[in-house]
Amino acid sequence: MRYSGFRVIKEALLGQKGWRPLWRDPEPQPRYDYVIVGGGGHGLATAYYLAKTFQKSRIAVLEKGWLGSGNIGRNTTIIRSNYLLPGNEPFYEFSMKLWENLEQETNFNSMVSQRGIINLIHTDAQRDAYRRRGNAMLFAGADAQLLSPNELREMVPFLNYDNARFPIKGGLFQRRAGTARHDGVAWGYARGADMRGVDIIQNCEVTGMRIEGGKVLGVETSRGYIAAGKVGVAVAGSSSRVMSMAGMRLPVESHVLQAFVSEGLKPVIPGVITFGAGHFYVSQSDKGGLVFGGDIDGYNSYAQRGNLPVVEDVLEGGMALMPMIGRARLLRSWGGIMDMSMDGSPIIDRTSVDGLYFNGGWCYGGFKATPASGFAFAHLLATDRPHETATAYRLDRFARGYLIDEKGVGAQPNLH
Amino acid sequence: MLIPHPLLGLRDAQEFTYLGDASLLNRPDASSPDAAVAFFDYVYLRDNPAGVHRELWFHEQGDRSWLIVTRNTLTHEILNAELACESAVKSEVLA
Amino acid sequence: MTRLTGGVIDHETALRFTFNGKTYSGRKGDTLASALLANGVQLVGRSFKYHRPRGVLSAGSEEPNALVTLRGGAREEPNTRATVTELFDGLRARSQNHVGPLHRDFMAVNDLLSPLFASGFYYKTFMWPRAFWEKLYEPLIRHAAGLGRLSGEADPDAYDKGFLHCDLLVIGGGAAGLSAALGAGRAGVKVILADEDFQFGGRLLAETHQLDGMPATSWVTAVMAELAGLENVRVMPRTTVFGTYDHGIYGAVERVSDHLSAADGAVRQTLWRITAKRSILAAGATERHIPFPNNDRPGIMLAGAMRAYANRWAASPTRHPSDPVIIFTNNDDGHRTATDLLAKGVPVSAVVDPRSDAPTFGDYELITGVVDDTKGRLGLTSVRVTQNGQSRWMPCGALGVSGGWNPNVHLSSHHRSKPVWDDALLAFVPGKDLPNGMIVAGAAVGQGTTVKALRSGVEAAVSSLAALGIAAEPIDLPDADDTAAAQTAFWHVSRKGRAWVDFQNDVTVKDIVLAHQENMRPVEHLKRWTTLGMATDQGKTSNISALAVMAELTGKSLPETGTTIFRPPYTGVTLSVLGGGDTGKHFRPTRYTPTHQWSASQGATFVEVGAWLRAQYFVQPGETHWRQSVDREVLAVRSGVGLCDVTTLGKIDVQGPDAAEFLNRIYCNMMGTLAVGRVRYGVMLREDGHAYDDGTCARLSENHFVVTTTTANAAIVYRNMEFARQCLWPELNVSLISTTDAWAQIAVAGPNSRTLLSRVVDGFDLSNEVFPFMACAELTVCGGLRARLFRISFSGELAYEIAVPARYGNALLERLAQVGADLGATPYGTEALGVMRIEKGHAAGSELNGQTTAQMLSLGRMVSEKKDSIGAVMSRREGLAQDKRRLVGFSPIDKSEAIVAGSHLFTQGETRNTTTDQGWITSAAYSPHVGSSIAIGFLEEGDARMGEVVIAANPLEGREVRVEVVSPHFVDPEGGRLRD
Amino acid sequence: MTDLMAITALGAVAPYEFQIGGLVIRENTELALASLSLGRGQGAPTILGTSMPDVGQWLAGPEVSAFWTAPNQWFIEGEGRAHEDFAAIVKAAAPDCAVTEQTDGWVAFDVYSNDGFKPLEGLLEKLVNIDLNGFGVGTALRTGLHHMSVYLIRRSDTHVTIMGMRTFAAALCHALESTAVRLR
Repeated sequence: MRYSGFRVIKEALLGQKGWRPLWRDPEPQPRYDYVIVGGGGHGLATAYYLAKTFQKSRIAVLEKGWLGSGNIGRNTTIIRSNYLLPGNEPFYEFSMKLWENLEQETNFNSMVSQRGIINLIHTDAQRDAYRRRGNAMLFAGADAQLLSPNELREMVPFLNYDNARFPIKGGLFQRRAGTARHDGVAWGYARGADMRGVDIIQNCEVTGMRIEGGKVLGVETSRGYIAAGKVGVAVAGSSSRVMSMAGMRLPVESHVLQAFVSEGLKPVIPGVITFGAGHFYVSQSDKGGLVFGGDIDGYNSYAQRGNLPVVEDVLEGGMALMPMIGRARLLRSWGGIMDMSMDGSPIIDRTSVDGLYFNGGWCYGGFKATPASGFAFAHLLATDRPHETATAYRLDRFARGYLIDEKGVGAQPNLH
Repeated sequence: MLIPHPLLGLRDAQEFTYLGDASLLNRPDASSPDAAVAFFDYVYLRDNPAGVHRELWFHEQGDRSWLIVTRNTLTHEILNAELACESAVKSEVLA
Repeated sequence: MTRLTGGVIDHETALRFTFNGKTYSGRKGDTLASALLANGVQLVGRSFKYHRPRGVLSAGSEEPNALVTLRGGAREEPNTRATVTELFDGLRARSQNHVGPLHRDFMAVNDLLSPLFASGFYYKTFMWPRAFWEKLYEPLIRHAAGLGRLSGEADPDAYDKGFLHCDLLVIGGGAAGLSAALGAGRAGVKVILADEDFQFGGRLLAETHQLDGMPATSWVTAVMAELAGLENVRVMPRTTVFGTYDHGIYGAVERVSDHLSAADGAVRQTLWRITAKRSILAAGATERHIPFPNNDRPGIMLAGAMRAYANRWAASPTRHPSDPVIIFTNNDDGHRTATDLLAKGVPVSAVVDPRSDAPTFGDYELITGVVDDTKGRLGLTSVRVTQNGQSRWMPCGALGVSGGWNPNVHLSSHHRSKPVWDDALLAFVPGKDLPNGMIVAGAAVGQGTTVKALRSGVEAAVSSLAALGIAAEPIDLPDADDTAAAQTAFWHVSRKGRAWVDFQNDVTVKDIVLAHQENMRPVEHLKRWTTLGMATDQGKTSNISALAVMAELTGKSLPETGTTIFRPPYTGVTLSVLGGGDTGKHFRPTRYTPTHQWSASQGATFVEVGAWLRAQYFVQPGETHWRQSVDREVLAVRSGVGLCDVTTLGKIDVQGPDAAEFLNRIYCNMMGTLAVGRVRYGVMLREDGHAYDDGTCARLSENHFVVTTTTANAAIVYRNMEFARQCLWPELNVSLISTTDAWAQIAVAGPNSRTLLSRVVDGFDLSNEVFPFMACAELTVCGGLRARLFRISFSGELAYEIAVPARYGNALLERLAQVGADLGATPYGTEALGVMRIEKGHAAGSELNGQTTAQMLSLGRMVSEKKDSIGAVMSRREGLAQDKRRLVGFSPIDKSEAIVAGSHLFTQGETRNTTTDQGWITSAAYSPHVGSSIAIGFLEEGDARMGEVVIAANPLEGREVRVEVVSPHFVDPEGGRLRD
Repeated sequence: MTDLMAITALGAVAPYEFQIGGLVIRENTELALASLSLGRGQGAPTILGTSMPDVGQWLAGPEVSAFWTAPNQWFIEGEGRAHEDFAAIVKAAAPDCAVTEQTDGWVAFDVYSNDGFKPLEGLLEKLVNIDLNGFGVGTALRTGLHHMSVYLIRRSDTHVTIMGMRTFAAALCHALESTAVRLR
């Protein structure tokens, strides 16, 4: 079924009787060529591109809960490609280009909205660092703009310019960045994959891996054993748990990141704003809620909930930056579990087990990577070669010393 | 969270700075032939358990003791806390 | 007016307020909602999507409809629930989310188009043409979205935060909470009793039950009086406990002055972090409604709320006193509203109850059937009642609906404990694995009758205290006259037409049917697809009804269909109060250098450097551009002598017999061999082999070193050294303590520095022979002031750093400037410091950014092979050891051009992209010494490319400069000056 | 004696003093401080007649007082001795210990109540997240306050000393004063 405005009008007149399920609920087959573990954004996108772009079939996505229940369903929806390092920037720019065509690609309105992102500059040194980054973005084919204080004031007049502890001296602006409707992304990929024959199996938890002679044969699940030609794991947040079933330890820790939304308000904030001197970033959803977040709580956690100090830290930053939001109310907070990697950058690679592939370590930046991550992982699964924009995301880079450390804080995951 | 400091009793976790897995106590011998592998393991690889986790907290806004806290990462329940220096000395004696 | 008699309001004290510009009168003790109802105002707002007219639904914080914008100007407060807004004299409120007047909202056209706006419709359209999304469709959606509006002005009010510790926190001050607090309070433990309401009593205030033959309010008054007299009990009205956090920590907001006409600068709200050894959740229950067609009109209200308005606030729900009220209920409790209203003289024409065995409790018509349609666009006029297939329209001014009560389990499930279904109660109750130390009591755990609630509160208190090892005496409880209310499962009325489930977000039964049809069946998919439960009320009145409808569609039981996990906050929390109140300059503390006062008097401009405020440059008369000041300061240092406060560098005192060995392991280079009275430059690596800090280390005596860190890393180095001392090498006998703040340290740099210093030291020989480059000493200055002197140089000139106790720093700097006037003594700031270190090729924060190896800084040889040190092993990994980027200098070919930091480096003639990128400019400055712009930066194989011309490209600002690769030492590359 | 003029941590000539309600906040510029650490295997010394207090305690002695700061570490206080070389005096009394000058590392605000502990409690509960039930007379602890690190010493029922890092003095002073003002 193709979605369109015409169809919406037709169904409105016909009492909505014609809408079909977005996806099936198939019973698991005994064997697939490709088993993707994890029905989140990355897993679903991987399955979608495997089927669509790489023309593979006999693909299953196994999801422990309901599809999209992981971090794709609990994030702050920001998309951007404003990275510094050569290992990262081309990949995220590839992702941005996929975002820009996502609705047409999947025939599902994921509400990709390019309203821009501003990273605020508070010191001269920060301006130098952002100039380096902005130029790196341009050289990778992305867009970037250095905003003067006046340009910034014109664009976002409501910031605390005149009584700030850390003066606002400009910003690095990426116009093509913005937000997307997070659930819509998962649903668009899921529906697209399902239409191409991918079996999306919900409530199917992987409980073990069958590995013989260094080769993966299949996965044990809560719904029985499923044999697989290749197994791709995309379960960020639970990577260590799942990969330990294959006897692997990862350069990853799981941490909780809280995010917040305010009650609905008439539009006040145009794009995404990131406070460079505190832990705060914010955008406003199409429904009117201010969507914001800050730093991770900082301790290992699988609990999907955080604590008050970070709530206060985030709002201290928010109020310092834009005191006009003060009389709005916090509506809801939630916590997601992040795969915090040892250099702050992701991993998309084969593993030491033949036929077992790993995608993870996305830290708190996995959402924006969803299309490219899915595409690159599908590429790797289909061709056994890394996608050209993801060649740096090797698992052995830690042992060999080719780190992709954007923040320069070293092997301490909670600092990335 | 509240950290049960072995000397000072329950103290707010905000007084502490978190580091990570207590395996960081076991710094490998740099002179051994497999030092490169051992250090890679030490610096980068983590068990990252969903459950009981022994981890290092620094009482930075307090008595500046490094603590080993045993905490469940699924529930955040804290099972134990001890001074890292005592544990470090102990393991040395045992070794 | 539909004001009744009685209640717990003060009929004698009238309060004037305005709603949508019209002035009304309320009473002290009213909420805005009760005052509006008492004035016959039913229409108070519009729904989110369809802009349907809406009235007050509830009498509490679960309210989805009656959201208003309160106050005006910078104090304007959107989305405020009229049902919990305590009335004060002069209150101003207006309705939200309409275009044109409230009674004639132009956006109501959406209601006519509602078939187009079925759940999820926007995922299926607005995709063509692509460019129209951001330009047309989305702006339209965004414009329509949202409820209230922010004023756009900074919140002018004061906020506070604080921390409370107690043995027992009682959340909720109804029957269960009061008896729990009383039981625990009498036992002498530290108790906090918090309630979101401004009056304690909970539902006791809303009911007519008697306790020991007296009105329940009399008991409440007596209990509150006793609690007020107990030193160990803290009673906190207007305090919402909004979140349960780990280890017995609760977030709470106290609305300190929100209920006052003029706050007079008093704190508006306080954020309390409450640490409780035990807690009792006695948050009561929330009534649910029954979806039926057109169930959303103003005048349709929860039956329990209707009762509360009549009993507590003496307000009738109708517009006119003669308008008849009808009750639609599936349980006995709904009938109580009928009897209570009748007792207050409000006409009740019927109670409609689908139960065949429904009893009657009073003089009203009992209709065994359902309400299945309503009329009255801006306020209810009639309802259709269907009995045995026969329908009739009955005039009706207000309809009370009761579908049963849901325990308020929210705070018990913030740790992701799943509520469990209770078949008898037809509701979810708190599950297992409650937050540690929490007991749930009263209606929140289904013990809803007054007798049970009182008893369960006391039992919870006794159990809580027992867990603390304290025996509590049981307390006498009054007898209550209420009995449990019987009910039968009845979830919604299946009829043609839209039956609202979520009032605010306009989610109807049809939307749930459609979600089911489209396979959005898991409850989280249902919520996300339809936006059910996502409004400001977080589905408090809608979630269970929706689950029931979905359960019916899937043929599963309600608990199988699922529940939702509740997350903080319980109700909306003002962002300002979470921010703590310090929004401006006090957002973070500022550190001042010891010489701030004198510097300010000398025209210093200050700059934020981390937490510090440092002198950036000193503007002298006639200087109109900062470069003039900086150039003058640089030249003054290079030709005379300059003075700069460098206190911000971290200083760590390292003492003990093993101090030398300890520092050998901390620094990548040898430090243990340092002679007493000498200083050495050192680099520290992280364990991953990257350089993270550098500085000097001075040996004051055999067992006493002073480590200097960079400003940015002072705390981190100190922490890491403690880690090494306590965790890695506890066998080493060494102690550490920071002395950063204790000493004011001043750099005295330039060819005249020795002469200048000789004028302040107390007979200390500064000659090159006695006190050469990299010497240090403890001495006295200015007539006996103890000081430390280090002969080190960041500028490349003959230079010293002198440290004195911090309180004397300001005076010492002034003295040096005075006695050095003839030598050209000039204070300089961070800009000149930066220029000179670039001229000298010293790495600073832009180079030591955490991504750098010692090799890149051409300091690779410093990493000693003779010993182990932090990071040594990992620094030898292929990726680090073979990194060919080197820190080099750059000089523009056209000397008039400026090199800009952040430019990327490319080989001439090469295309420019990520793969051809050769490095970048880390730091750049105008060098008055060289007479042109200079820069340093990392370049691939930079050390082998001296003399090559490369491109420093800065397309971000549309600029590129041809630069020559040169040595990074632009001044005195041989280092003769600093050794003379 | 040097002829250089010392200034307070707030950059003033005279110590800060502020009075509101039942509270007086007074900067103590005359308090000398030195840290003392034991080497491995050393026993705690007695300094000028004051023995080293137990974990979390403050102890006043005949000439100096002391409070526990860390395992095997104390701060020794010399009231009215800020202008002496206090570290040298302490070092002389405990030559085997690591002693470090701390007088100018800290700013000390004495907060007094003229109405029992209640007003102090009201102030402290707005500033520090400690259980005041366990903060009896003779207690010393370190905690966070408005993103700063402070020592708190309960010297008597109505007297608490709050010590912060000297360069943060203005921010600490602001926190104390503005909180006290908001108590009203």
